[in-house]
Amino acid sequence: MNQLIFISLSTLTIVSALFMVFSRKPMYSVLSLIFCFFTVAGHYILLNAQFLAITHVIVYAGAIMVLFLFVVMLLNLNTVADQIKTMGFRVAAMIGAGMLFLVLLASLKSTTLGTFSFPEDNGMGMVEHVGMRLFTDYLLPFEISSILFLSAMIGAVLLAKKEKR
Amino acid sequence: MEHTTQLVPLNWYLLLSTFLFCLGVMGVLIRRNAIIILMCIELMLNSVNMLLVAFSSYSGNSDGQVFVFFIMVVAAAEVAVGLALLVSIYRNLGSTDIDLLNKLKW
Amino acid sequence: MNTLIYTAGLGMVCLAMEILDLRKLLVPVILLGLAVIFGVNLMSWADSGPVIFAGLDMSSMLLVDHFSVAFNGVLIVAAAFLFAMSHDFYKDEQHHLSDYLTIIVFILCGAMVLTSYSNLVMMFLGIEIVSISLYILAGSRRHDLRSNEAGMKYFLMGSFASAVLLFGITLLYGASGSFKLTEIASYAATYGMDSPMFLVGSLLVVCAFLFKVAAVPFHFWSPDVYEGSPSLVTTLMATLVKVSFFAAFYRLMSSGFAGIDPHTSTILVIVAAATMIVGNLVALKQINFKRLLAYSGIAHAGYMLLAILSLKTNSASALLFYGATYILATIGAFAVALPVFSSTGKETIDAFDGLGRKKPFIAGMLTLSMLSLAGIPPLAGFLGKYYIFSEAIHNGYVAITLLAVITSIIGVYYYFKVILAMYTKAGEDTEIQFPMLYSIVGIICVALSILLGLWPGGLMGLL
Amino acid sequence: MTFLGLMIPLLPLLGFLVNGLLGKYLPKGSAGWIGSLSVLASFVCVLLIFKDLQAEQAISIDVFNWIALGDFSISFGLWIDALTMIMLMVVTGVGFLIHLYSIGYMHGDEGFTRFFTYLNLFIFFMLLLVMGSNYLMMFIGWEGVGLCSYLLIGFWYKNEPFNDAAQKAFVMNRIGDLGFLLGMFFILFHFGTLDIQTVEQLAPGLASNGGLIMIITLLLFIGATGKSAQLPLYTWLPDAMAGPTPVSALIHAATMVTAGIYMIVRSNVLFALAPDTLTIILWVGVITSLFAAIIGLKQNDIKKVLAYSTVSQLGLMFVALGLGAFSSGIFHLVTHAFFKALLFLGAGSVIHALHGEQDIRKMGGLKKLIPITYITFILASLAISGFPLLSGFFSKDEILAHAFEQNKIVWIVVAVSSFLTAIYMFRLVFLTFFNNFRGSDETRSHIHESPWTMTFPLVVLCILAVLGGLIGLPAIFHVSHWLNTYLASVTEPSAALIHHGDGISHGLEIGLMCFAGLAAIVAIYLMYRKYVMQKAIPESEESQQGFIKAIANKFYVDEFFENAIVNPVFKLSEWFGTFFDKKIIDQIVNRTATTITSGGQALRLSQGGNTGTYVLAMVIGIVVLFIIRLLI
Repeated sequence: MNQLIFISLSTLTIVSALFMVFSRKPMYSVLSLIFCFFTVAGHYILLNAQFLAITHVIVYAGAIMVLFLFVVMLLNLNTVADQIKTMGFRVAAMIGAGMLFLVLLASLKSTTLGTFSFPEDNGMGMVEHVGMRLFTDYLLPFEISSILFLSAMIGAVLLAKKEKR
Repeated sequence: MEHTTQLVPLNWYLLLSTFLFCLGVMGVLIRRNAIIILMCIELMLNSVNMLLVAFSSYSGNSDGQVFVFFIMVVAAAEVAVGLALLVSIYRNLGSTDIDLLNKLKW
Repeated sequence: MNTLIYTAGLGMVCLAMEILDLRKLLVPVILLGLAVIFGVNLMSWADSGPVIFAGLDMSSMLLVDHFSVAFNGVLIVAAAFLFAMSHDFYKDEQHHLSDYLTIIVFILCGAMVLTSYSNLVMMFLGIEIVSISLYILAGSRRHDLRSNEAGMKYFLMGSFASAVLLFGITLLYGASGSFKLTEIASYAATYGMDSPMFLVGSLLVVCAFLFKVAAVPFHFWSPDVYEGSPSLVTTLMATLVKVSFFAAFYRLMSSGFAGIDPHTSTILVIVAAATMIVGNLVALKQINFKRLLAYSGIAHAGYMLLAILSLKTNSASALLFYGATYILATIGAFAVALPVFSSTGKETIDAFDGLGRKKPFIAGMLTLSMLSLAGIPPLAGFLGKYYIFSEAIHNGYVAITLLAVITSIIGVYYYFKVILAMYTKAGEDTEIQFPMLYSIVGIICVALSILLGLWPGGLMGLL
Repeated sequence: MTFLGLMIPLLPLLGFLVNGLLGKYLPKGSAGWIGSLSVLASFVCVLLIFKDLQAEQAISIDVFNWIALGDFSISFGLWIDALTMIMLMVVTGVGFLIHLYSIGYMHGDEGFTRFFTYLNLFIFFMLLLVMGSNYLMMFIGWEGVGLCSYLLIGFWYKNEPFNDAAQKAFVMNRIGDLGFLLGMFFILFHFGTLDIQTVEQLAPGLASNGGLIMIITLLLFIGATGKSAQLPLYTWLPDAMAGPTPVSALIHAATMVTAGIYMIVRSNVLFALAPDTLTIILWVGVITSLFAAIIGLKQNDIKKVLAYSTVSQLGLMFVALGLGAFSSGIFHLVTHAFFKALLFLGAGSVIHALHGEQDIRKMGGLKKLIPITYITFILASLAISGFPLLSGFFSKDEILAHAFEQNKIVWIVVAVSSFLTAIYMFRLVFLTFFNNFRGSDETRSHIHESPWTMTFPLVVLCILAVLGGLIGLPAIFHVSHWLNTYLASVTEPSAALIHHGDGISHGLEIGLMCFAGLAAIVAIYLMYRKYVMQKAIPESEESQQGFIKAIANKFYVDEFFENAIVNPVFKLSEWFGTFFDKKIIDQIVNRTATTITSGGQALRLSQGGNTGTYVLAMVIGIVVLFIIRLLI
């Protein structure tokens, strides 16, 4: 049962990802990536990471992808199809990425991880538990990430704000 | 009861993530539109996230899940900065094609 | 720990000053703040207690040890030089001054995280704070397409490298079940060589670091980004950021991977060799000064990789010494180059033509900085090289050290190109404006280069 | 005495700092005097030390402990012993005279202050080189003099790109430096110290490790060939003549180029332990001395002749070292510094008088117009040619005697090259000073003797060039050889290691001396016939035929001489000069340089500016690293 769910969900993930990568229209890419992210959220639920799944949907599908969509619309990229690279380069790129995949597989193939059942809901993925971890053990990185946000915020404003002249 | 059907090898997640990661790599390589490249990088990050969660559930250790939050934080910041850069380039160049960005070379 | 908190606080102060419209005071206040932070940092040298943050023990996240304190000290000094130069560099961009300076302060925060992390989460956050802020700064000349291009290229490749880094971290986590360096190290010591996930993960993380420090074949971003970025940002990337990444790399290898296994060492030897060769050879043909220093930075990364290879002996102080001398020489060079660029409007080597006649003193500073980069005794750069090379030989890396000696001899040629341009060519009669702060920074850097070259005592063997 | 020792290098440094930093604010022209007086003061310090220091004594000044790393430490130290004293006297003494001369020579040049700044810096580094107590200190000086040398060669370059010649000089010196640096590394890791005295003491203990010592000495010798312009790294020296003439005198004749010889004598025990290296040194020296002498025969630029002559004489010094006669090498170094500096300064005086003309075909008849220059120049030429009883006669004879004793073939070749020395020197002298002036009348009317600041050094150097031989009178004069005795404390440890013959008998020695003196006189006479009596002028290559015809109807002896010896030799000279020198050596060096730079260029083009390509390179890089990892 779980295997079936996993396989069907994964198929959806892979297909939508493929569509995202190969679609010539930016708009389609964005939409298929959003779909892809939803399937990833499905995986999270399967893996008992409920809070993460919700956050994922909110942050990725809700915020990040909307931002993408917004930019695509703003820059009017939805009307024109993308230029593609030369044939030679695309072949080289596919070989390169394919090689990477093969090499990673070859290196990882002897991994002995075994199988596992999706665990009983032990509350690990619930907001209480994750929140506790985040505000005790991970308090410092949590605070430090605010620096990152501040910096990114200043930067985004600095870069994208229209100059008053 | 359904013990046998519940088994999903962790290797499958490893395989799926590796595949998605390499797909993202390929996307970065073959696309010319900076937005799509950015999206492909997001795909790579998501494949990583998924693997982290899988490892986390597998070992019953929630560190992996917490890390995913930090990755999300960083991804959001990255996207904000990236899109801001993109807009500023679009204003100057009228395009988001990265192959047109080759003034700096040699 | 306090060092980091105070630095972050300094960033907040900068933002507050923007609101209060106190831009004029910004640079002095930051310099003052850095002086305080330097003092705080010094005090934590003797303090080896656990890191307490908000009443919680954060030692598994951040570890303040001699290594981090020493590197933080160097980084704070480097940052102080950069801020001093920023006063004149951003003269025409007053309305954005506080933005730029705040971001640089945050980069310093990120760099401090990188020198003292004890958890991969912190390492990742440190890298991203530094990188994302740099993407912004690289592209900060919004109306200059070259700056845009630099920002975009750096951003795309940097994010790609971050993804690789994350994949590596994930596999490390999958193998060892933890993000803590200590646990990873004990895992590595027990099973490291037999676990494919661990091996793949560590190699991916190493690749990501090689990208960040601009080692061949992951160096391609650096010349383009260095050239296109505003010159002060180039200085920042070439000095503070590069050294902090090396510190992080060293920390990861020494306390995360429990030393260096023979496979990784072979790979690093190959990469270091390629880096030295490519960096030095390509630099021979450069005409743009910033690009030249980018390749010089690549070559120096090759030498610094030797320190990472030499983990068996305690090569941290060699790395520290080398990093410090490299920072001093590079900032010294840029302190001369920045005003020359803005006066002549050129960023090529021939911008320096005739500087030896027009401004002998300034030209002398650049000459000494170049000689230090080239590794000519008795300047500090020579001792740095000597120190790292001797560590490498003690670790048995004879062939690569010989290659390093040979390439560094080749490298002298392009540094001399700059010197000869100043002394043996007559340039145009453009008046070179040389603001006071630049000369002060230059003088201090060059004086320290000479002092460290003659009396290395304090810094050598510190760790 | 420690204080005086410290002042020796510090005074020129002070001069450099004053001129370099305050030059703008000082009255015009004072830079020359500041520069000269600082070197003079340094010379006085040297003399004061010399007065008190016994030959076998040495002063060791550890300024401070420089590098302390693990087991070994390197001190920032100076070392003054007999050998250092000799070098110090040459460097500061001749250096002062050349500084003084430059005041007149560079008068009115826009870079007057800059010139003296560089010159003082050069003296400082040269002093560090000879006083350094360890190889690292020597290396500092070594690099420093190199830097000053480039700055001074390029002194008059304006907007021309720094051309092939300078690049060549640079590349050749880099190869040399690489040798030195690697040699130093090997010393450090096998002796555990860089202190020269310690290494010299430890070396015999490591004698069983002959291969290692041979590698070290060979690497050091490569360093020496670069600095001292020996085959195959010599062609930069003639090109370095582009610099102002006092520079050629100071750097490219008297001091810097002898650094290689100094370095080998300094480490004489090390070299004595590697007989194979000594043999290599011997033959490199022999070939270089002959080769450069032959090329010198056909040069028409007054400074180029002197440059090739310098190369040849340096070769002779290496012959002495190769024979294990270290003090003879130093003896010739000293006398050579006197007469070659004098020759260059004289040439400078000629060039000064002719407003920059350097082509000897356009000179002639200058002896009455610039008499002081003429007299000093001719005495220097006699000295270098080995005219009896002048300084060069004794120093050369000593080397010849050693050669005769050990290897007759070497003796023959060296004798031939010293015969050729007399030939090209007197070809130069007669073409320059005799007969009638061949330049334009306008130039002639402006010819005048140089000011006293220029002639005074000429006279002093001339006295030294004539009497310099007194420091090394051979035993047949029934006096002790002062220099040998003085240097004994330095060379003694190695003397035991080298097998010397029993020495040659006094009769034979007198015979050899007479032979050499006679050869010089014959050469001078031959040149006198050709260039003064027959008024021959070297023509450009096309009219060579006519030139041969013009002298065909002279004495049979002449004809024979011309056709059988002079023409072939001159042809050979031309061939060496154009073909070997320019085609082979330069080509090899330039090829190496271009191969390296074109490698750089090719790699540079891989940086095409396309982000996609960069990322692809990264991906491939990761893949390759993984494959390496999987395979090993």
